[in-house]
Amino acid sequence: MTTQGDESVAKLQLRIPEPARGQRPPDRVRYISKAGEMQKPALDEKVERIALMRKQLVRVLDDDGQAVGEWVPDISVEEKQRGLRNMMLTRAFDARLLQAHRQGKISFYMQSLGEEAIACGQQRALRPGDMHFPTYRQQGLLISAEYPLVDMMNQVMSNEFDPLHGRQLPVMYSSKSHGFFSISGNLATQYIQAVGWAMASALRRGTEIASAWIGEGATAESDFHAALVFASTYQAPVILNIVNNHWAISTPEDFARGASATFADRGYGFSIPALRVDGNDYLAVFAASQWAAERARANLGPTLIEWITLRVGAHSTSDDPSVYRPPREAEEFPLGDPVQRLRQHLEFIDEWDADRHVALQTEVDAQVVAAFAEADSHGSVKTGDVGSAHTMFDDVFADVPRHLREQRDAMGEQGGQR
Amino acid sequence: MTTQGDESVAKLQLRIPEPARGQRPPDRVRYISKAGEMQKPALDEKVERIALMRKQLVRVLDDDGQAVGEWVPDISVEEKQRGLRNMMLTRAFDARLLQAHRQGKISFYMQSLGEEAIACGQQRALRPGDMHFPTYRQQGLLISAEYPLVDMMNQVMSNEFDPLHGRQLPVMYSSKSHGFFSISGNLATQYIQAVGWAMASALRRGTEIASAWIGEGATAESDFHAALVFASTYQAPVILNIVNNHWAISTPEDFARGASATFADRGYGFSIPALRVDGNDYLAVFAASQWAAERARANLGPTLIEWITLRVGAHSTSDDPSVYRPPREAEEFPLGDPVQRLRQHLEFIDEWDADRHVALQTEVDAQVVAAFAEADSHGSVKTGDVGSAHTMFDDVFADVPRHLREQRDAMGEQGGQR
Amino acid sequence: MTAMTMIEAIRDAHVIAMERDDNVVVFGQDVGYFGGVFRCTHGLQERFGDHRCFDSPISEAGIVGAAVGMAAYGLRPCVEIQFADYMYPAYDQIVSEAARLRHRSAGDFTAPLVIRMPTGGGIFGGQTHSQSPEALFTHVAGLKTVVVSNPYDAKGLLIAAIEDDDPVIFLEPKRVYNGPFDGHHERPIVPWSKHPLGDVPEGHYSIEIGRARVHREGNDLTVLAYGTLVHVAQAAAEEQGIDAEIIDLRTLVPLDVDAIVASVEKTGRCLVVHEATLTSGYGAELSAIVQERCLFHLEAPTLRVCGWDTPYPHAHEWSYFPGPDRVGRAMLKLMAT
Amino acid sequence: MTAMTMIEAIRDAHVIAMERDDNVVVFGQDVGYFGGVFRCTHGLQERFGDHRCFDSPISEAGIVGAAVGMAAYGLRPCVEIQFADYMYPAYDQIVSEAARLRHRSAGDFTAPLVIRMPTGGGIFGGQTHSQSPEALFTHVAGLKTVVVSNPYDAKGLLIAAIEDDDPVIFLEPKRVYNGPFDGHHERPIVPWSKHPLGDVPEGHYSIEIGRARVHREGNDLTVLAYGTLVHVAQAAAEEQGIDAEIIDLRTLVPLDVDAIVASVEKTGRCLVVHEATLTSGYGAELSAIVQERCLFHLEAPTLRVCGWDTPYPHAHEWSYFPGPDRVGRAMLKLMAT
Ligand SMILES: Cc1ncc(C[n+]2csc(CCOP(=O)(O)OP(=O)(O)O)c2C)c(N)n1
Ligand SMILES: Cc1ncc(C[n+]2csc(CCOP(=O)(O)OP(=O)(O)O)c2C)c(N)n1
Ligand SMILES: [Mg+2]
Ligand SMILES: [Mg+2]
Repeated sequence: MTTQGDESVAKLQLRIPEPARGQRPPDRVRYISKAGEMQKPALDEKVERIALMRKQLVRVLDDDGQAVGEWVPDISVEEKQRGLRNMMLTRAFDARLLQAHRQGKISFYMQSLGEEAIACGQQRALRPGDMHFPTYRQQGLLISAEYPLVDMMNQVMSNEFDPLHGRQLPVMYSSKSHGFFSISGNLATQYIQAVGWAMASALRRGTEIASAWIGEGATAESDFHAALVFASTYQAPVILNIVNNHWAISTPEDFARGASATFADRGYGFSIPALRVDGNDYLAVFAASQWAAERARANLGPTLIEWITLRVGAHSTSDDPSVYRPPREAEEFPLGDPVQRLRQHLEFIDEWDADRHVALQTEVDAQVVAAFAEADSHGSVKTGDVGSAHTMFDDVFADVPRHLREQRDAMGEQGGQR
Repeated sequence: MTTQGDESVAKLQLRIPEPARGQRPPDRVRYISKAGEMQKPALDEKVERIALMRKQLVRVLDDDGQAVGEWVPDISVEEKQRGLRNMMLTRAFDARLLQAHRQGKISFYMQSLGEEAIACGQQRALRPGDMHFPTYRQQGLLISAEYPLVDMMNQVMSNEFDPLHGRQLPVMYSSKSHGFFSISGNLATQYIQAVGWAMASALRRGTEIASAWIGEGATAESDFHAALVFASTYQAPVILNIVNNHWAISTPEDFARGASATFADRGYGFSIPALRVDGNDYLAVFAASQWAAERARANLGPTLIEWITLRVGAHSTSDDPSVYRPPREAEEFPLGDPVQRLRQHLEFIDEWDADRHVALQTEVDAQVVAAFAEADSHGSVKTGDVGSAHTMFDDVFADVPRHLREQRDAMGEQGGQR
Repeated sequence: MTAMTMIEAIRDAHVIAMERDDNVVVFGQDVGYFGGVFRCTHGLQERFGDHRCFDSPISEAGIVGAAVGMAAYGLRPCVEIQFADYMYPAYDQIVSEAARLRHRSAGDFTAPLVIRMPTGGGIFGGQTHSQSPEALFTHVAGLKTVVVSNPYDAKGLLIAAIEDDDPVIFLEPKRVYNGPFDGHHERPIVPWSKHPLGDVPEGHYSIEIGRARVHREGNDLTVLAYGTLVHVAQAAAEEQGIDAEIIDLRTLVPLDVDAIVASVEKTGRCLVVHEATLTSGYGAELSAIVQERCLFHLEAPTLRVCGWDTPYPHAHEWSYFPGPDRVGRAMLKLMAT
Repeated sequence: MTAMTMIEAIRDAHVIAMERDDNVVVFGQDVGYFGGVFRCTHGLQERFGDHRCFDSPISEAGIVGAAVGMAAYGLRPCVEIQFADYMYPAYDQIVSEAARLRHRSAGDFTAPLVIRMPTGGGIFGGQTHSQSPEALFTHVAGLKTVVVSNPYDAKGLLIAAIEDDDPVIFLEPKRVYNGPFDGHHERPIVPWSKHPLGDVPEGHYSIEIGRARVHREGNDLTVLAYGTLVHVAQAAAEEQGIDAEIIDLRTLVPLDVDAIVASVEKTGRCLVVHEATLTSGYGAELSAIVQERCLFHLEAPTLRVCGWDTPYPHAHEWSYFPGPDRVGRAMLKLMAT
């Protein structure tokens, strides 16, 4: 087909979002409200009124670490200290496993550095029995639910004690008892599944709610749309989390967001109330999660939350961000670091100090080191310390059918290996 | 999993949209503006300002048939009369083929009764070289483009002269030369393809734009999302039409729309300017289509248009709406009938009268009858008058590969048939 | 016993499964208020309420994705894809999620769900209302795939599928919904009421998934068939006067290999028939298995009579469909070798 | 001639195709600014500008759907799916649209596009970075399916695929990106620079789609292989001292039946190998064809050595992968029959 046409009109061209290097880190976050500036709507507030706040940002902690405004959550000092501990434990956990990867002990890893407040905070704001449908960057959910670190590490090492029998890529955990749905390697599939789980709870007149997790890049996937359609149509009791850490491997958020102002806007296309929340502000995370959970439990339907944060590290151990990342991005990120900000708050209210912080750091490090020592003693896929290869034939079906029994026999005792 | 929980909270339940019978036809259309009430934004108006009109309805023709307001299109009387003729021709075409189905001459048919203004009006507002990606209910596009009726009928009859060699279900036309993309039986797939075609035009610095068509029910499909993501991200020169005829076979629009106020809202989730337009008002259709086309040609990106109309007939000849349709729906539909309204307007401006209308009706009927007589003379799939079965092996690939040549030979001369 | 069409048998299976287990929920496009475009779920919403049977938006990905989440919660969803030709948008949720959930979570989460879909041509549906995609499921570890050919099996197998703890793809050849179609499209439709397999027991019964059924005993050759082709093969055998043993596989995965081997070892000749396109169809797997397990019993190459490697053409569907003449000619060729 | 890895050969094919035809556009996840997670499109955006090579949102359906529209406009899109395991969301656009457009429009619209995707295991990628879904494409009428095993073929076949007027699925076994991997994962990687097929001509050349390549001549038995398994079969033959004729099919559809028949009639024994799961894999089609066309030349049943019918397990991938020992044992078994 030729492109000849009326010469009076301009030739067309596309907008190809500018590559990462073109973007100044400080401008990364659009529309930053002051702490306490955004009001807290009633649970049953009309979506159109909530929409008027679509460019505001839920923030509780100000620059001095003071908690201000209507969103200040009503939680104890102990709860806050627990949140600090969970975040530091998650960070220490990630650090140890990254080291293990450098040591060649594991095949792959993905950290959540800089995003810890979101998973850790929401886990504490929900209830036992609720179900999270996470991505690979919500290890904070499991850690805050006190899932044994050593079990997580055994999974990452794919050793004999891996609860998943070495079947899954490292970090693809699963724990129904801890409200953590099996992670899929296929992006976005869990988003509509979470809506289905929430629908089931409502179909059976239950009380549990579901929480769906997705990265901002994966919102471009089709299942994100299916989830919003079903959540909006059936008014399912679900929290729709979008973790906007500004990166999808090498592509900036612009590719998934397009021309819209925010990812929260997606919710308004379906009249689903949507909040933008400072994801590095633990108290804001807790408060917003609680608000969304209460709406769901009160049969007021789904809530979408865009969490603003930054993927401080590489996408995974297979990624080299130096090729595409602007320099000093983390340093200049306007929302700071979640651990530091909660610590500052606790110090501001005189419930924390440098000594206690060092002590806690030592404690969580020791806990991680101990857990790793135990996991490491079982070896890893790298040292060939894996369970029997025959287990791969289990759980394909509830019972092992004849053709899989034949294949298991054909594999032979030693399990092949070549 | 048990559904025991804190008894202090209410048991959950879902909103299952009420079935059709529960809905009073007159309430079918939400937010009806008066003719001329809604202002016409500048082509480059900020999307957020256009969004303020999201509950208004672009309407030009008032109850007396007078064209009022900023959206009155600048078109000649002849152009209006041509629009009337195209709509009446489309309606006569549908009527004749429905009759042919009752006569057992064709296997299947889908009419566009009540929706003629949308396809007929937009086709005239766009340019040769532009490409429409239609659904099965936009025959008005082909007819307005003066594609030969007899070729359409040959396709519907799947006879020897069917340009598609009897391969496709009736009404699944294709005509590149008439700006009409091959219709797929799979809903929504064409929506992202239209965006891709528009991207191609821009990638090659062309001037043609694409127009994507979808029914309101099919907006629930995943490809609708892919289309909006790509259109928003790359700012492709495309018109995104949603034909809201209030029905998806037996399900009312609520199932696809969910809790959102309008389908136009979907666009705002992506900051794509979106209009709600009276789809039974030919002048409004022309004006809104022209506005969207000018935006696209001026490199201002995509426009979404929700066309409000009513599927007056059955979904298809396989459907029995009496089971699910509220009585008197068409009679009580608040936006009336597109043919009657344009006729009334032409009469209001003294460019039309009863005699001319009867004459035109006679003319289009005669044209349809003549075309049908010719097509019918070639027989149909029902009379076994089809081309050679061997043609099924052509066009699977550009050249017929060896395995298909072998299968064609194996089929034998008579082409099997049993 | 009651004479039922396959549609009535499927509806009855739903009723019985829903009565026995509150966790069984049914949804899909037009299945609730309307009762399904083929009426297979007619009356369920009225009888069980809109929290047990309801309509869904037009999103196959959403239907299956939501069903996977519901199954993970503890329900047993039985969903309908309006036509098998429209399952592709759900393919990722079927292959990457439903089929793998138990394995990847080591049994922590499971997906006991049934995905029903009408398959096959013969209703002038053209290329998007005629497909038989079974081979796209049999290649996927973790899925059970059932294809039914008659009302008796349809009811027993659907109940078994709903009660099964694994995801089951349940394929319903639409051409046998109302009668045992033998490929003679030019003849009047024979209703199920005139066929022994149209006699369906009342109440609960189930048929084991993984067991084939000898549809017709014979000694000349073995026909491996399922769905509509079972009846086509029978007509072909009778018309050609060939003493064919016709095996209705009923379940493709897991496959009843013993039934196949026993028959082929007896007859020494094997014909594989299906409506889906030939290349990489399930018939290839059957042919491969037969020669792997019975090569030295074979007196002739195993032949495949299948749909051609083209889209299903609207006007020429009877030239595409492997009817009794094509199947019969293959039988004669086999006997001549 | 230049020594190239398969990645460099693929990149070079892109450059040559883009230089010769402005209608060739390249896009996909991370392929533009970054150059692809496997670096196969590295440097293209810099060289040809962001209107010829660009990044896309994470939507496989969108990537292929947009490519179909672009192809209908007249472009020749060559898109990358980051891992074959992630093609499922695009499956509807591939099967229902790209594959059928020419046929359903009687040639009025066509879809000349290439969909590249890395396949296969061996990099500890677990079940979602290891799949070989070729059989899900070979069953679909209207698609050409290519699987490459070395840099020389990769460049010539990718250029041919981009120049082809039909949609081509282009599968790249990631384990041979950097060397002719023979399954001995415990040994150091042999680079392509040490292998004759790593010698790649500069400039434009193309290899006919539909032609197999005799990778190794022999008389004892025939191995039908493609991708990584070509090198595994060679290692197995050498280790077992078996004079195997190894045929690298290169194209699965259309298939080079003559090359297969000629070899099997010569050797009388046939082994089919692939990494994908056994049941309904492409090996079933190959086994069926061999017995249909060569039954009376066969001295033993055609054997299949394939991935097991399970998801690809992360820790046990070397027990899943059909390595030289398993392939070698099958060769010995064939010779013993
Ligand atoms: C269906 C699918 N397509 C592509 C990929 C490859 N992939 C893995 S992670 C990723 C980027 C996701 O970015 P985002 O959603 O923002 O999450 P983040 O990594 O930032 O947490 C991609 C493209 C995949 N896993 N699944
Ligand atoms: C992928 C897919 N799913 C389901 C169908 C079956 N189907 C055909 S038309 C239709 C209803 C479409 O309704 P809508 O989009 O509102 O268009 P309308 O018929 O009202 O013009 C359905 C469900 C299909 N053709 N394709
Ligand atoms: Mg991200
Ligand atoms: Mg509609």
